[in-house]
Amino acid sequence: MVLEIVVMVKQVPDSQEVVIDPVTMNLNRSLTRNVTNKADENALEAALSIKDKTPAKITIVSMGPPQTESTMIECLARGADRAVLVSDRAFGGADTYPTGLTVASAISKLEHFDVIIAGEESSDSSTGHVGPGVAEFLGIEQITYCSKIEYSKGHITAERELEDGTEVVRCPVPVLITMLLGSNFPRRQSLRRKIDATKKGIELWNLEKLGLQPEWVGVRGSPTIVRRMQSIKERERAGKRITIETIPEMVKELYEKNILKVKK
Amino acid sequence: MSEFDAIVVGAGPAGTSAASKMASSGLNVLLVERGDPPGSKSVSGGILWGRELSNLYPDWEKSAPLERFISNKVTGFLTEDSYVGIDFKTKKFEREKTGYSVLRTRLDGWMAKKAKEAGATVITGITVDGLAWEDKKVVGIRQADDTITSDVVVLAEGANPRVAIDEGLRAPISDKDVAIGIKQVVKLSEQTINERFNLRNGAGLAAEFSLGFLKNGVMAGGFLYTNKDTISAGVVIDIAGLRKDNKTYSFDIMDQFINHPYIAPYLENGQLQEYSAHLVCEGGINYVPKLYGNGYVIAGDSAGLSFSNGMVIQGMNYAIASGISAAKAAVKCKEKGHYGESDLAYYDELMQHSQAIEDMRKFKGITGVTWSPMIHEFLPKFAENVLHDMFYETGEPKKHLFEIAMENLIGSRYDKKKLLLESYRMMRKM
Amino acid sequence: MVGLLFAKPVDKPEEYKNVFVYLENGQGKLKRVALEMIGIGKQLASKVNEELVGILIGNDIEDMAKEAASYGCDRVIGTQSKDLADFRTVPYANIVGDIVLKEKPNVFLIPATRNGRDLASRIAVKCQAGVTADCTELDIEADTHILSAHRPTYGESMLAEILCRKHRPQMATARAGIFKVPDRSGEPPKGKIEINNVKIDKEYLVKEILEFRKKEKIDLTAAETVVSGGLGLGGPEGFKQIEQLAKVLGGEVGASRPTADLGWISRDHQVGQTGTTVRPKLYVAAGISGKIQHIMGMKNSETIIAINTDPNAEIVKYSDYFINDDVKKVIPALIKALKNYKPEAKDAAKAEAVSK
Amino acid sequence: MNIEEKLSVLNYKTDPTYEHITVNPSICEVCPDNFCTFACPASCYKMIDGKLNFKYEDCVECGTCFVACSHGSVKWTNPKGSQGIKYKLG
Repeated sequence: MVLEIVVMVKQVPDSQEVVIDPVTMNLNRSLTRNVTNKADENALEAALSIKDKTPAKITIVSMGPPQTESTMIECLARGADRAVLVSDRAFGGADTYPTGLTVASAISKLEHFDVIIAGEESSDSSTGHVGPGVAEFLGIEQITYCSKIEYSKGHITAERELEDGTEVVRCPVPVLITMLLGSNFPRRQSLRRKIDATKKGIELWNLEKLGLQPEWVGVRGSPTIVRRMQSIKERERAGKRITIETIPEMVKELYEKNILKVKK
Repeated sequence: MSEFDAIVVGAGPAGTSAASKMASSGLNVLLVERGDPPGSKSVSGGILWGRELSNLYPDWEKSAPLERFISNKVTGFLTEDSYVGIDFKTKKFEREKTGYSVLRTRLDGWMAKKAKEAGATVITGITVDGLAWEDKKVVGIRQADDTITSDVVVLAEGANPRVAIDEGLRAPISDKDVAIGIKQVVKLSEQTINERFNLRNGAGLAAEFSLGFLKNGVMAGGFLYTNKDTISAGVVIDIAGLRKDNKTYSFDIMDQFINHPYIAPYLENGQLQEYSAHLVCEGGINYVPKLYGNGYVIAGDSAGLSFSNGMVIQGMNYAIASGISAAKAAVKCKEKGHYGESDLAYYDELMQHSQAIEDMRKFKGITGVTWSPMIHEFLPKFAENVLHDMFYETGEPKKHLFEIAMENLIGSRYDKKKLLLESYRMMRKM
Repeated sequence: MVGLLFAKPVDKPEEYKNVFVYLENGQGKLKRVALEMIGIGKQLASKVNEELVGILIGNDIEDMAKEAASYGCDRVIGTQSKDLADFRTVPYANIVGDIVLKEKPNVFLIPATRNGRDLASRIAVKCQAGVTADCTELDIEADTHILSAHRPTYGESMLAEILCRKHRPQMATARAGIFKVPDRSGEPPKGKIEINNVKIDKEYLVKEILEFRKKEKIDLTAAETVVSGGLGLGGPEGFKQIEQLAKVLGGEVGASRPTADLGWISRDHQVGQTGTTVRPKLYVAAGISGKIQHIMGMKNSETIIAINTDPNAEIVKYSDYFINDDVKKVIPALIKALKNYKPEAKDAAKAEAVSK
Repeated sequence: MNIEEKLSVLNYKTDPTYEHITVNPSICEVCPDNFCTFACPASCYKMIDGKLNFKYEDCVECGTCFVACSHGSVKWTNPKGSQGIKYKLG
């Protein structure tokens, strides 16, 4: 029997290219290109390294607009076996709740799954809520913020990185894992695989295929709404010019303002 | 049976043109580009002369991501304190609109999309490791442990053609063949650019300078191209001169150029968006390798197809032309069902009669002029001195221009006879 | 399978009352962030004249419950079992979910820590309610009792105000280190403490915690002074100077992202959007140009000194003091000035008074 | 703006598993000119305490060093996949 692994991926604006227009304070989308969410690449790599040792099949599931295909073909070129893109106008504008619902619904439509792996969070919205949401919808345990995972005999052993330490956890499948950004180095794409994937294309599933109600998903199914956006007002700072010669004066000022304290 | 009729390595202007032309002629084409998306590894000096492109896409001016059409051409000399230049503007440029400033990530992306629409399989983000050979014939490409086969491989890798060099299809690059190109793209508002350069309605400026302020035989040219809401400013540095000096940093020349008293005001308060560098083919016709062989052709910068006489610089249009010619040859081979060396010689035949090779042949030896102390040292200083003496009010009796020129010539440390010869040579070659 | 429940608006939002907070604990102690939740929770509850209720799960939790009450919880609902000593998602989520469904709070806050985030959206799904992640500002409208949750977005340059009008409870995860820890009341706590001893069904205990390795690492968030280096240092050797200065100032060493990318220094020193967010009393940015990613991680520092050769560098706008010179020259001069500083008599007296 | 600061505006996808350019230290040790340090537009080659220090992470993939080094020390390949410099304008 092969281990069925699902990897959740998302296409996001390249975080290194996110340019904020200094005048409008909005995202300058003309300069921002879409890439695979980095932590999701780590999730796929974690899946592939399980597949290196254990017979496994990896299915990529993503929710997003049709151009997400390029991300999914990339995943296939790295070694995934199947790619399902859940795409429908009705899914647009979803917050984390309906996103989790939609992805979980797609996963539940697959014949079988043992392990679901996602990135810790997406770089564009940084909530980290979709993975656990999916686990809840599917009623399975989860191990979040993993730096390392291993599969053996129906169990995942993982290292979770918490604020104050590392937790070593063992859990039987089915389980959902979220991998930390940078927890591994994603393997390269194979030209051969990429040609095959490009020719074959990916599977597109829409709302009807999932059998969800339109008012459950997308913006209509989202409990939270954005009331307004405002630019974060910066405190004006003096930017007082100091030269090598006037450094002692600055130091004196720092002590006088009690920013530095005299040690006794 | 090969998997593809043709594989193109590199999705720049040459590669995408070749792929598009072959695919639209019914060939099964694979285009492989290491940058993802296409153009993310590309750098260009800036001006696309688009006549060649209209052979491929007649309506290219409507859909290609163009920045500004060139209405204003400047050629000038910069010395430490001065600027002397020819500033040419004509409404004719505005009516004809053949030259456009472009940014390559946008242009290459558009051209790759066009190739895909024509039916080519476009793969990005993968580096081709080398060629696959069988009986001294190129039968495809290698990547990791895989071989992908094709009847012909079009090598369009750009100015640093790793596959062509590693496979021995062209000589490694020497100081004479290339120059170091460095560019900074600076963000300013469209309005500010219009005001600073006196431009309207999408018009743009292309300016090239000889950097006469450099010392110790270091030679470089500078350029300014206006884009929609950015300015591309850069330098092209002669490697031989830099090597001889061995004290000047290439990136400092870039800095000196943009901080020159007559360049800096154009860029003032601009925000640096990108710093980039790229080799610029300068070798002329001598640097062009054998363009074809058994199962392969070489196109664009990989084949050294570029031209500069100091006032006119061309590269992307040659690349497009060579890509189209390579495609034509491949299509002919497909019809014959044979892709041998003698069949692909048709590409060479097309190229030998192309504007690219004819220009390059005609201007053979031009680099001796463009990279001469005459252009980079003597002329800038001479022009500065003559104009200074002419315009400067000393309170003494006025002199004829000829008198001033002769005084400055005599005052200079150059051999007069040699200068005369040099000027003659320059006129002839330019 | 819980089932694919959609987010369901509630019919009578007025039935949902009080502010609930999740009291995160670890190794048998209330975490500081739990107190921060009490602080902001109390603030919201008082504004609408409602109670603040803490949810506490663990083993042997009585002392923690008392502590929570002493910091201001009007009520603490505790659940304990030896099987709950370690955080485990499914049993924790089930217990918290049951409490929330039964108690019908209007607002429920969970810290945006790793375990908090692990839990939050599972509770939201159980309650068919929304959750706003990683909030840095929270307020409540006195008349409508609608929670106004603010969270940074677009590389932290924008603040989004997010509401959840129709679903209850209104859930949010709140960022650690932002909200104030309230004062502890001197007298015995007035808050009501309920502790339920429960037995956890084995089927919910599939996840085993095999080991916990406590981290001995630098803690940039707690440092009063951070001295960070950027590409302007010119190479990994530049961090030696940064270390020296940090030592003189009694602070920690930070770094910009590119220096960590280049391996000049380890990743745990990285300050910025993708690294650690710091807000020390004094931040020194040496040779850092100030890309937005970095600015986001340090701009709330009390005082910022920037050292840079470029007078137009972005960091200048964010600096209180700007030293326009080479880091290699500035740092030794700064160290010398710090070592040479002799407070004048009255300053010394003032400093003493302050430290008392 | 110094060169380090200019480079800091660039988007790199550094490949920690593959150095696309390598130098031969035994050649560089006896190099009479260190021309690479002057030629490289990204200042990837630096003399530090009399020794050549090369870092591939800042490389903008122009190929200059391959031409500049006349002693055969520089081995130049393309980065694998789309790793390395990622221009947003070009």
